[in-house]
Amino acid sequence: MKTLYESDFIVIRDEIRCIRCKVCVRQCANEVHQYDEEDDRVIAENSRCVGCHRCVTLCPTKAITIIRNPLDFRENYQWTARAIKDIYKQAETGGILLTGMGNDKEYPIYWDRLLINASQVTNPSIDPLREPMELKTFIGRKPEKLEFDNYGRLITEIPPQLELEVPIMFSAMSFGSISINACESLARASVEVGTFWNTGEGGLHKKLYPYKERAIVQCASGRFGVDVEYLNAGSAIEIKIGQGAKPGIGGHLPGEKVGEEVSQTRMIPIGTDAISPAPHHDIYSIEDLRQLIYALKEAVNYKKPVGVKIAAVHNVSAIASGIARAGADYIAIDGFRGGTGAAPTRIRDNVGIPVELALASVDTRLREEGLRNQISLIVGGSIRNSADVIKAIALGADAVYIATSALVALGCHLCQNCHTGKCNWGIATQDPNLVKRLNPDIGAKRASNLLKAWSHEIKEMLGGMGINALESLRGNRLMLRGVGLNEKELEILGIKHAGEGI
Amino acid sequence: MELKTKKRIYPKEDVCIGCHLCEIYCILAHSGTRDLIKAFKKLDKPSPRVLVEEKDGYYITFALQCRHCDDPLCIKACITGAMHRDENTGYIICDEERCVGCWSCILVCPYGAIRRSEDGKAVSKCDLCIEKGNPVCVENCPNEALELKELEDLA
Amino acid sequence: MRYVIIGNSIASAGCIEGIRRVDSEGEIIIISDEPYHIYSRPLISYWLSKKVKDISYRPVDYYEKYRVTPILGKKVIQVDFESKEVILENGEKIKYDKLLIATGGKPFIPNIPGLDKKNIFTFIRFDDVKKINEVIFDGAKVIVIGAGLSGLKAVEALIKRNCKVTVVELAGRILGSILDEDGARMVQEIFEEKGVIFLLENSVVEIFGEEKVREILLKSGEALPADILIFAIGVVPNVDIFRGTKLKINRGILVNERMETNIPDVYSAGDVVEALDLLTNEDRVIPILPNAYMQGEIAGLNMAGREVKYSGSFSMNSIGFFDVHIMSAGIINPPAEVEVIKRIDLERKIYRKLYIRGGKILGFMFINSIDRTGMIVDLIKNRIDVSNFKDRLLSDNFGFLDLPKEFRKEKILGV
Amino acid sequence: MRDINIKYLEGEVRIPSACGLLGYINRKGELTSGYHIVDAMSVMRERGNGLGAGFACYGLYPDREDYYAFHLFFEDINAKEETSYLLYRYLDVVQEEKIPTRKVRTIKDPPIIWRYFVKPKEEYLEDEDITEEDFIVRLVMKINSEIKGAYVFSSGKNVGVFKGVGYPEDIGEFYRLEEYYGYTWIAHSRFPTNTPGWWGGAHPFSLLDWTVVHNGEISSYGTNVRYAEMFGYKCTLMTDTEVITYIIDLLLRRHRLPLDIAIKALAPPLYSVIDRLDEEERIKMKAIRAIYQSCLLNGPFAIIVGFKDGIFALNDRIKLRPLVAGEKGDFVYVASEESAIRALSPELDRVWMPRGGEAVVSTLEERGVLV
Repeated sequence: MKTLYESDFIVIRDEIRCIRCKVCVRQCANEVHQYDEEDDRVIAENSRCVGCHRCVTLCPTKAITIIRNPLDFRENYQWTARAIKDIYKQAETGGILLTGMGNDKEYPIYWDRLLINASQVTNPSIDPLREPMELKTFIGRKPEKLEFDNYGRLITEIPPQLELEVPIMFSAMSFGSISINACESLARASVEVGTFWNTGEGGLHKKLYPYKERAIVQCASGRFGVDVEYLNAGSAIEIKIGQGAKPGIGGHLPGEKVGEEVSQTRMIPIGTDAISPAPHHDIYSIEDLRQLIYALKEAVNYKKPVGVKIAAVHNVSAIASGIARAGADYIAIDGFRGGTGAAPTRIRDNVGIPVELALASVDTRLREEGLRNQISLIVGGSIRNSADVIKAIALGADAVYIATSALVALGCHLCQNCHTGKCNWGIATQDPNLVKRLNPDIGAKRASNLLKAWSHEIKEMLGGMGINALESLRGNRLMLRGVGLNEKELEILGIKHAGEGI
Repeated sequence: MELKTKKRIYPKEDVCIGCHLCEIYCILAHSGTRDLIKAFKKLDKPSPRVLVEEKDGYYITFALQCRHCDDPLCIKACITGAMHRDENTGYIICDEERCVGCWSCILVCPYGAIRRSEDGKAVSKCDLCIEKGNPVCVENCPNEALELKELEDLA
Repeated sequence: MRYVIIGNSIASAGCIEGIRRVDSEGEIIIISDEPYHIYSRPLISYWLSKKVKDISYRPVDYYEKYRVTPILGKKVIQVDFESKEVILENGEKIKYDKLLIATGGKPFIPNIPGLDKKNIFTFIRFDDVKKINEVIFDGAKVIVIGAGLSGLKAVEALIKRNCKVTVVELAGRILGSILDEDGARMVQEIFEEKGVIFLLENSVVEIFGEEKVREILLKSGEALPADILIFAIGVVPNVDIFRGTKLKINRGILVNERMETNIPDVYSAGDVVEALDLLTNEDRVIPILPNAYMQGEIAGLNMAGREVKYSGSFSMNSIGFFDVHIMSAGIINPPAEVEVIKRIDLERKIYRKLYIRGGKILGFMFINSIDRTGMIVDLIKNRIDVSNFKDRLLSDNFGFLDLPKEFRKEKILGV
Repeated sequence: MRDINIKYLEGEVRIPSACGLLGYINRKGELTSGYHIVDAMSVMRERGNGLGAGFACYGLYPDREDYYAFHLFFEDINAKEETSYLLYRYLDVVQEEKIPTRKVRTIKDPPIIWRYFVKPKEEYLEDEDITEEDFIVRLVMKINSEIKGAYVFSSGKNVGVFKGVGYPEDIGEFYRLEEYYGYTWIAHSRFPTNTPGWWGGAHPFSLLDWTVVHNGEISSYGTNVRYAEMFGYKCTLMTDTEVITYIIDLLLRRHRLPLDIAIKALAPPLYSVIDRLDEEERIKMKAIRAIYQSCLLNGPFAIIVGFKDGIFALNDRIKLRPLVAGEKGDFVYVASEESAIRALSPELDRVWMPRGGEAVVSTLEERGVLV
């Protein structure tokens, strides 16, 4: 069938600058660039271009640029080019539209409507270059109070905690959805910086065992790679109920991506589809979740925190409260902008709620119920920079999860084609030719640099607020003001509008 | 008098992406210009002194330059004395003026790291960019798949 | 400590450089009957063809830099091993503590009537080409006896100097020491395209002329007019002055692994010695340049007191005629049971042929497909089993990726 | 009572302020007149601006030491009547009276200031299965948040707070403090950036026997408040002093933490210090920081806290506000400035600057340290 879908991008090559070195030809897994021997020219097949910029970045003479196809449809507020093109695609394939990464629609980004406070005169700001500035964070269940004996010795037994040097962890991304080199990069960065990475539902590859002390091992609905050794390998266990990018649906790693390594790590036969069901088939209610939480705690002899990850949905605060009461050590809330290796476009773009609102309402709800202090709260799914981290913590999070930001640090250009497995940056692929493009030495450095850079910025901002330990920002919503938000939004976020005093 | 190379480049095949940029920058470095476009338009464009090994249907690639051996057979086999060890750096350098193109060095180099120049007149081999200081292949590898190691214990 | 070296060529350079790696103090004396600064014999054909002007093997300041005292243009007539003295033709005696005999090879000339005529040359030394250069002229009819390596290098130079060249070869094919019949034919065609006439399975029986050569008579009965006659049949070890002494000589001087002769403190290296052929496991003369250097170096190191062993070698050659390049190594005329793999492209004049026995390469000959041949030589040297990738050996771009991963990694990362 | 020029009152906005602090204890329990501390406060006039001052005295009601002494401000008689109704309903009131004052020129429009000596009625405690203290706290919160124009500013046993809008010496004069005798005295002079005119906003802030004076503006206020609120405290005043008091009440009374541990929760050691401790201490300190993370008082402060058995003074971890301590015989003094201590006792045995986060604790000898 002839496609009506015109290419999204156009490759522009400066013929004077092009030296026919063919780096672009070799580097494009989508086979956009082809060398024509007869004319001694490199030509481009625009329709295959996903706009990942691999060729642009590697072209030694900077001869290539890629622009959006300027081809316009007749202007129509209702029928945007994207709406029309989506219909063409579906008319041609008869299938669900698939995409990668997070929701890119123009919903409000609340992070950008929040402003941070700073000290002036009555309270000195603190210079992080000269004064200590503490970001250490503990994730895990906390007793309501401590008890000591007559000699001042601690009697209370503290449940297992994850000790973070920065309040930022790498969110779950499975080996399978991302490459082993991407996993290794994040794992090594976690070790270097003193935070944690998350296996996702991909099992723990033997190459990653050296970094297991810094791993959170996930147990999701497919139970891939889960056995007692796996559960005991990590420092915490995360039960994944939902994912922000695709709340309510499961996952699907196509058989062609299940090579020998993935097969061994996930403990499934080579070439079989790895299907994570939408629900856990042993969790049909909150008491079932409680059973799983305690089954896992039992499996690790109560030595590791067991957390629960959920997608931010309408009733998230009540669900979170239930999870807290079910005995989880932490709750991870994944917002609707959270990324994914593959999701149906319609679900990604329309299901779930912004994590900022989810976080504010969960924190408030847990406080109302007197539970907040007992359970840790992690949020993810849209954290782009250190200011987002600060805002999340001020709204009430203990720590944040980052995934898209981490991948961008590794080289991701947000081309949203993860689901094709042809990631030119060696991230979302299992093709050994592509995987090796991500040098884990470089990846680990880039990822740890990102965390270090954010830490510096967080310290600067904390210092500006006159705070020298991150815990004093946690839930300190007085440090935030809203701009351009309506009464209801301010109420849910629990903050005042900019211009209102203390 | 015992002289060995002070530096050597080691390839990392696990992360070589087969882009051939090492070759491209090697050409530039030995072209006598500082501009890639100019270098490639030159009629006497030099041939690269680094070789990217690749094989159809096989995912491993790596780039190989002269190993600047401690026991260099190329020097011993050279019929003109063109192939010699630089006294300051210990690098093995071919004096292209003196080379007559007998290719005895190619016959004995166990690494296949010596090539014939584009015009077939003389040997073209890695000089570790002796004039520039640092090898451009290492500096321009986008994935750090080439590692320049400084070697200790030089006699 | 005084080191004395007889001979001033490749093995001598190896020896000097070997000594100086260990001993920067000792005195080195080098003696040669040739009056020239150390030069490279293979370069004489390039000099004759005017491709090079300078045939020096090492820079002009070489002796100075390595603190070598050269005694040039003086012939050694005897060595007194008892009193450890080298005796020159002028009667001068030079004491040595360690002696290297690197007298090389001397041309072999068959005993033919008429050898006393002028314009009859050999093709070994600088003096040979200097003399040829004096008598050569455009259109000169030159007959080269011997279609071996040096003979054909002479032919190439002569063609470049616009001579009309005929080659007389006793054997049935040219380059018999490095090529088989198919390969030889291929190369012969290249010469023939340049106008060279080959007379195979033939030889010179008599030389005619008054003062100078005018005509030669072939074994076939044919007579050929000739302005110049060049004998390039081969070389034999130059051991004449040692015949009848205590020095043990077979075809060449016999040495142990340290390049030491049977006489204490006397070493020998280069084309004059017999050394281990790795492929046949027999001692024989392998008169190739890399061997000369390596043996000289081993000798030098041992002379200066460092214990180093020569691991043996095998024959190998890289040679080019016009723009055709040939490389071969190892056994060229193998016994029958050997496995043969080959690739011939007559049109592009590409030839790749290898002999394999028990998984190991015994020898090869490549024409016009010579890049990275050293890797194959290395496979022979290290006796690597190539059974799993032998087909790849025929490819122009054979490389490390064709080798077993462990071998590749060790090779590249292990240096 | 509310001046028309005054725009904001405590409880409506947070009002940053700077302050002068002074406190002392006689470890033998010997009583001293309020005259001394009122006099000494005058040397720190610079630290206040006449918009608030106050005193706390321990040991002043020996005859009524088993009763909670409620000090109240009433804006009008209606508020007093409404409050009285509540007090008499839930408490046994053994005595009530106007707190004696004297006319002072600079003290304008004082509210009705009254005190009650009370005890919870047994039947309520039994019915609700609640401790006496919690019952008192709940009642104080109820009055302060629900009865318009009434405010309980002192509610402990054998402790009394006297405070108002004015300079310390004028407030002392007003309340006739030279007539009271106590073993511990604490005083405060305030420099608010706004112009609050409400007497309840002055320091000390008090709940049960806790009296707190404070110099600073803690950056962790939002965190501390939301934590305290989880435990039922209502931060109606929006002052740091208020939330500090509640957190101290929570840690020491309700969680029964040893005093030194509670102090560590308020101003914990840096992790760089914790990492150097031996394992047992390290685990303990990390636990304190992890579990009581929201109690950390961050930003500049110096506080003096009075309680039944003694006082403690504490600086923030990096000592952003002044605090000095002195000792003379059985007296231990703490103040913002040494001059104030010298005004009380010119010849001191010892004067020192406590380090950031290191508390000065002094208790009555006969009662020993709280455990």
